[in-house]
Amino acid sequence: MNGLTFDIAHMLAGSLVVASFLQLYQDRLSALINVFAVHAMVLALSVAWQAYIQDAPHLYITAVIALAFKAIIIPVALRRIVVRLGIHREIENVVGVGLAMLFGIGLVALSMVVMLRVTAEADPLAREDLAFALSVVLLGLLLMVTRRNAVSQVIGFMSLENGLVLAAAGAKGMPLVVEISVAFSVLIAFIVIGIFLFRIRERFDTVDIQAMDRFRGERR
Amino acid sequence: MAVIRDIALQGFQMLLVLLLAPLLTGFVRKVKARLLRRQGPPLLQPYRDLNRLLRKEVVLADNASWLFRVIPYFVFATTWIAASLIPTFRSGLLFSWSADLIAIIALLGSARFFQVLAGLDVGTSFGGIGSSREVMIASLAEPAMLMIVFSLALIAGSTQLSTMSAFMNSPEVGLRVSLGLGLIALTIVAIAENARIPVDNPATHLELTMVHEAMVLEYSGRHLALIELSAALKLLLYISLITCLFAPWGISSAAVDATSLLTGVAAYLVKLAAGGSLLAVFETVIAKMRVFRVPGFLGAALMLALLATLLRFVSRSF
Amino acid sequence: MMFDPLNGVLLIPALAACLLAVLPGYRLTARLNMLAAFLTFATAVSLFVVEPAPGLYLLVDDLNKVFIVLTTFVAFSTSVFSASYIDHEIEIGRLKLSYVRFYHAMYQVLMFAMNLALVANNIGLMWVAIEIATLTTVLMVGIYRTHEALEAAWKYFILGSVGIALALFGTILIYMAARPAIGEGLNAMVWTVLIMHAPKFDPALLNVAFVFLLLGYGTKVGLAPLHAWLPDAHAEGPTPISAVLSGLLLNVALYALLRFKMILALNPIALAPGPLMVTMGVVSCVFAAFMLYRRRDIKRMFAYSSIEHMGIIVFAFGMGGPLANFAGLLHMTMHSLTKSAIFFAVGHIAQVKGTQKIADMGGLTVTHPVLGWGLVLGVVAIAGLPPLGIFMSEFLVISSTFSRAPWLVMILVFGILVALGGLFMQLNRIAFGEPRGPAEPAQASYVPMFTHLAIVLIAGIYMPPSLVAGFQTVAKLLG
Amino acid sequence: MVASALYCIAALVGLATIAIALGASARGRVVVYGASLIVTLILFAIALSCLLGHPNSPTVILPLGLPWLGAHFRIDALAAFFLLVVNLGGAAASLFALGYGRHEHSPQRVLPFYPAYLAAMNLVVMADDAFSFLVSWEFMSLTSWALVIANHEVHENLRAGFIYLLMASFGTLALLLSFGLLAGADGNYAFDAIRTSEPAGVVAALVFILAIVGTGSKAGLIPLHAWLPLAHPAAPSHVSALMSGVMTKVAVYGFLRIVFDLLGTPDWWWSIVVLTVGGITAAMGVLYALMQRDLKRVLAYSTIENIGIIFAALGLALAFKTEGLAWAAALALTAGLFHVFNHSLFKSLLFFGAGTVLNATGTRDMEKLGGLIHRMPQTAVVFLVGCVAISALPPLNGFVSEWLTFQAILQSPQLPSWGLKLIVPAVGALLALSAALAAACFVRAFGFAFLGRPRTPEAVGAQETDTSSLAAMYFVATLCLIAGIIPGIFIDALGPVVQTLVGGRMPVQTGVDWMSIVPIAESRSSYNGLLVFLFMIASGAISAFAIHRLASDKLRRGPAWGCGYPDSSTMTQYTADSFAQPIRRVFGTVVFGARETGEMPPPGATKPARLTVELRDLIWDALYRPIATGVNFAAEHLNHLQFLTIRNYLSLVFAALVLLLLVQAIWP
Repeated sequence: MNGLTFDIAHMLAGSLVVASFLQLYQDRLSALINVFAVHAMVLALSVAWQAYIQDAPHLYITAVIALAFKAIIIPVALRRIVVRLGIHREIENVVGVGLAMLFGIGLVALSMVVMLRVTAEADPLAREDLAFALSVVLLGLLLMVTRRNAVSQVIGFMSLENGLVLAAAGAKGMPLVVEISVAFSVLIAFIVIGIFLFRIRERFDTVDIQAMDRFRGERR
Repeated sequence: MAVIRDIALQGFQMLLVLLLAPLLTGFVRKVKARLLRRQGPPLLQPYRDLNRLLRKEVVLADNASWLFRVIPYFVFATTWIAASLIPTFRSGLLFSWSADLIAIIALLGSARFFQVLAGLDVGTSFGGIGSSREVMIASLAEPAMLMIVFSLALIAGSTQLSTMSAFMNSPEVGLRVSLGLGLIALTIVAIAENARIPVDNPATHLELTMVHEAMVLEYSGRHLALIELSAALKLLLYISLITCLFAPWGISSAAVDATSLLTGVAAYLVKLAAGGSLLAVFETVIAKMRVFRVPGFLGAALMLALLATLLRFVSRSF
Repeated sequence: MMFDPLNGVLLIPALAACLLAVLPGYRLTARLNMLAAFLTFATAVSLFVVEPAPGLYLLVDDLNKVFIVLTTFVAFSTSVFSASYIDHEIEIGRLKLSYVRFYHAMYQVLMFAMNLALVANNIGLMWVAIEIATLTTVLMVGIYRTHEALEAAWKYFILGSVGIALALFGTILIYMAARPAIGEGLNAMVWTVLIMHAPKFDPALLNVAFVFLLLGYGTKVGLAPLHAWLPDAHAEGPTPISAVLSGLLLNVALYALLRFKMILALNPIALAPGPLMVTMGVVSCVFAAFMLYRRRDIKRMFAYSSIEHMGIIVFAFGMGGPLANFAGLLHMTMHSLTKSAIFFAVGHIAQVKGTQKIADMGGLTVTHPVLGWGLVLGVVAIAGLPPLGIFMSEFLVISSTFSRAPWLVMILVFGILVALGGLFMQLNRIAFGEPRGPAEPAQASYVPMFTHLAIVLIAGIYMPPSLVAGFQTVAKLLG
Repeated sequence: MVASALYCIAALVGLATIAIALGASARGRVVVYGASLIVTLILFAIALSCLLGHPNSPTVILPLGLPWLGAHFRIDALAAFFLLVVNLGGAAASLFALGYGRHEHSPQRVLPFYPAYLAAMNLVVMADDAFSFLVSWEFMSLTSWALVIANHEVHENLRAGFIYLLMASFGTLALLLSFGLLAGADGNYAFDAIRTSEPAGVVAALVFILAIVGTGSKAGLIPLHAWLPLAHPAAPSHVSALMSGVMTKVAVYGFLRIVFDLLGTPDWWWSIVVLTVGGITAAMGVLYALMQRDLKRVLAYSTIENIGIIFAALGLALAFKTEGLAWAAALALTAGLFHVFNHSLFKSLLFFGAGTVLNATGTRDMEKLGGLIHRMPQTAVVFLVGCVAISALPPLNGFVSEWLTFQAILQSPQLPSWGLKLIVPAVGALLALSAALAAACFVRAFGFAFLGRPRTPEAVGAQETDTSSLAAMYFVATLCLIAGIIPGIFIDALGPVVQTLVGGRMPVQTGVDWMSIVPIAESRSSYNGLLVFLFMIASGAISAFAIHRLASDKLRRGPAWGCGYPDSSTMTQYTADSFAQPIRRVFGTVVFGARETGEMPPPGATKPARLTVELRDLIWDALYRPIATGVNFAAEHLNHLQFLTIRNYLSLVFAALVLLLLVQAIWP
């Protein structure tokens, strides 16, 4: 494992975290979808690079799935949904962008400290991967918490899933069957999201969570 | 032979008690009249009253139940038994161990219980006012009485009247604080129980002040006679109780020959006379209290009795 | 031979699901659903007879044998109940036939997923099974397509999948911890192998992994801070699903957590998971107890009661020790039987009274005696009063742990008492007093409800020795 | 012996299930109550033979209950005595219910639970391991809860049932904790295993506190009594007789079993706790009773008073046992147990009487009764016997147990510790006060229910009740009389029980001539119930005969003297409240914060004067109301957590995750 390959893997994982930060920054929905597409592409690259380093052919399949579905099909489908729902120009953000970014930095620091301290004697690449994966997961969760629109929450959830795929890829030797099933279940999740988005849209004629909050249980 | 003698003595005690009771009441009225510089009714007037009442016809209220007619006999029976159990001229009689001091107080309690019921039976407001006041007084007098019994029993080591009076007669009783407190408390309770002046006026029929009289307002004829007799018996009982406990001279538990019995009876008569006249003096000196001052008066008795029990260890702790 | 019982337990629901997805019409699919559930139950029982050796992907041992039988039995009785319930729902028009088209198929998929989770030897496979179970229940919760149902389903989906994502991260961390000791590849994911090498794992990584697993699967178990989805999912979903959710899915998630607790228990240096689970258990018990008082919806109230009982069970496992663990396992079985019986009763009550609002229903023991007294017996059981089974498990939990942690047990006992107060205050409004709401007799299937309550009653007095032996061996294993 | 008892209990449980089937039919009532009467009589016989014959029969272990332990059942002397009390009360209640049950308006809610309730009480007394003890204990509370809410249309009954079950579960959980400590971590729950492992200092103290809280809440000791006056009147009368007369005694049995039997050597301060709680409960209980207008609530509060007396006697026994004075402890314990027996008798009798009055007039409020002695003569006689017995008046049994308690109090100088020397007389004063007030209370109860003139049309229309109820009442009344007249037999029967608990017993009484009882020594004190009774009868008869023969026996009816008012309406009579007014003024202002505000109309105005009396239950305001408001406050505030948005819930999960990660990061 000479220095160069390590540096490239490190650079790719780092850029994934930067992509998550970019997502936090976007407040317009269409821009958010584009950044998510970038996010998925970087993930596909880093998984492919991991495949190359660990010369584990099955990771290539995961990279291809990630690229095909998450980088292309899902953003396009989301864009079409957003256009049909006519909310592509909507600006919505619950917490100020600055505060969200600060909080994001804190989260990354926390995951660095926790992960590096915990995986002391594992090999450096795996430690790096896990630390970055955890920060992507936490940033994805932060995105979900700070957004009011159902579609942006879905995007937050998908970027959280990307973090997991990165972690799974980083764990050398994780059997293929798990990779596939993970990807597969993510996709089913997306299908369910699609169905729900349409049902919510049809019933609430808006995707804003606030409208839905009025119908919390036992409210009336 | 000894058994017949014991039965005879016990019988004599019961008769003595029965006969002396009206005399005592008459004597107290006589002394009070004399103190007020009045002639007063003759000594034997109570006997004539009883005789008159016994022969008169009983007028029953429409609402009176069978209980109303049974109660006088029950009250008389219990008071008579209680009075005959207290040693007067001689202690240690045949049936004296059948009931100790606590049982005697309880017998008086059941007599009062049924007298209150009689008050309530007819359903007039007089019976109600008398019973409710009697119950209030009893609810303080009885615990005071029991506390007096406790203090004396803790000192004498027994609740059997014969042993207690024997102990009081013996030298080792000594002068004790708790005995003094017990005496004062016992006199207060005696006055309250017998409805004497500060608590209730036996001579008046004024509704607002009546306690004992209000309960028995509806009685007439032979029932009233029995009630009057048991009231007199109760007064005698309390005086003989005070004297047997606090002035036990002349009461001997083994005396069998005629002379010692006679001295016993004579001593007892002197004590009764002294008690009666002290009571008469006390009644003329003091005025009747308002009804709701009585709880304070009896509360003092209860506190004194409780103090007597607690201080029992101070004078001679063993 | 191909068709050994272990594969059967998975194959039958899978095949049934595919079959039912295709068949139209309601009556036929309902009966088929019942038949499939019964067959799975039969194969599950046969697991007791022939116990197959643990394979790379599937495993049967003392712990999950009992739970498979329990899951399939409750699934079968729920299918019987759901046949008459959904039929009635369609009759009164709350559910259109088009909504119900995939209901039975999804029901069988849910059964498949839960059985797979129970028998999975591979921790990744177990995660996938629970993920599928979550997704199917999300769809079923949203079946009524009312505003509240959709909001509840969306909330359940978001919270559920975030939880499952955290659980996946925990699983990956377990794999990372196991890799240096066992080597790469499939072996590092196989539970039986993990158990053998547990002492050699890196303890710090195990602790972080358990944190993620506890938060992940804890969301599915419905522990206090993560419980938000449970009351709404129960209240808005169809009642058979609430019964399955409360009765089975919570147990399956907790079962998964126990599997990982076994690994940590064997590793001496690893920070014992006890204090974490104990605090979350006590917090959820006391929190859910207080939430019972202001509930206006009957199903939401019993959902909170499930959270309370899950708190007690997690507390029992957190405290550890053979007696407390045995009590925890017993409590899981008893709670799932009692809670599903209560939901059967609640389902019929909601249908008969036409509403789920407690304010609009009353005097049930007068208008519908059998249903009313069934609910009373259910509430008495869930409140932990003898002679029903939950009293024995609560007795063991409290008395065995009191000398070790007096203050914590005092708080737990306070929570149980507050919960009992809340339950009976609501029961007084529902079952006794002046009858309110419609009173025409209900045509309902009482059989499943009263069979469950009968089992709980018998278990409260007499426990079959084989079941007890199984639980005791596992209790020692749980540490 | 134990096996046959278990068969009877199984029969009772079977009867309960049958009763569910034939609930509503009239035949059901006769079958259920008749069968439970027979079974309770058999159990009574078994208990008697156990008590008098060979008390320590072998333990029977059934494969039920905890799987590795099984359910242990044993009848030792203590269990035999309480089995006797339970089944005597049960038989009397079943006999009474045969007639009384006819008026029950929803029998299908009472019949199934009644035999189960009896079975549960028997099981509690026979249980010999912690688990079966607690299962039967809580099952007893459960079945009695079901009976309390039998007529659930009345909202107060539902509220009473709710409070009752809450307090009962609180008591059971306290007992559960105490058994948890007794059994230790490895969980050997069998009583004989517990007896061998002596818990030390702090653990024993905690077990004692939990035991007195657990059993006290079921018996009705003062701070934990609030449910009793609500629940007992709400149940049908034969059930409230069982609850007051018998269930509170099972609670006393629980206390005895844990503190005297399982805990071994008591500490010195335990007896002070029991004595003070007992004394205060006695005094407060009867003061509450005096303030009530509802006949059954008066009886419920007087149960609290008698429980106070019993616990005072037990506290005394505990004090003597700590100092090793076995004979004095035996005297105190015999007094306590004899009062347990007596109270179960006359309290059941009084509740039967109250039940018949309720049936005849349809109301329990003393303000609406009166004059029933003319319309229900036999019930009046029997109720009078009950009132005299409970007021501890000589010929009957109430007095004997009170007399024995006072004799035990008088042994206090033997106690070396100064604290006890002073507390025991003070508790004696409280007991004396409560005895006097009890007499006042039951004079009031009998006087305003049966005597005077009927205040309402219902009271005028009352009729005598049926024969089987009367038979039950006569049976219990005669038992009260017998126990009062020849107490020696009962005291000797208690010998083995006292021997097992305090290691000493009272001198044998049957030997003493003339059947009188001598607790310690001839010279100290003795009491002869028979002779006192005979003297009363004799002197009463002689005086009556003499007066009728010698003086006059003429009698005439006339109007009562009402100061000459022509038509005195029944309103002029005293009422229960006005009767208690003096005592309320003396004690009430302190104990209940009693306030009387009378407002007179201005001169010339015709509106009536109005006297309002407001009493506050200080214990309810100080202890129960704050807890209720606290729980409501917490429920109200936590309720907001149900209505958060999805985002807030997500941030909850997020916060939990971040917190735990921080802990991981900081910690080792």
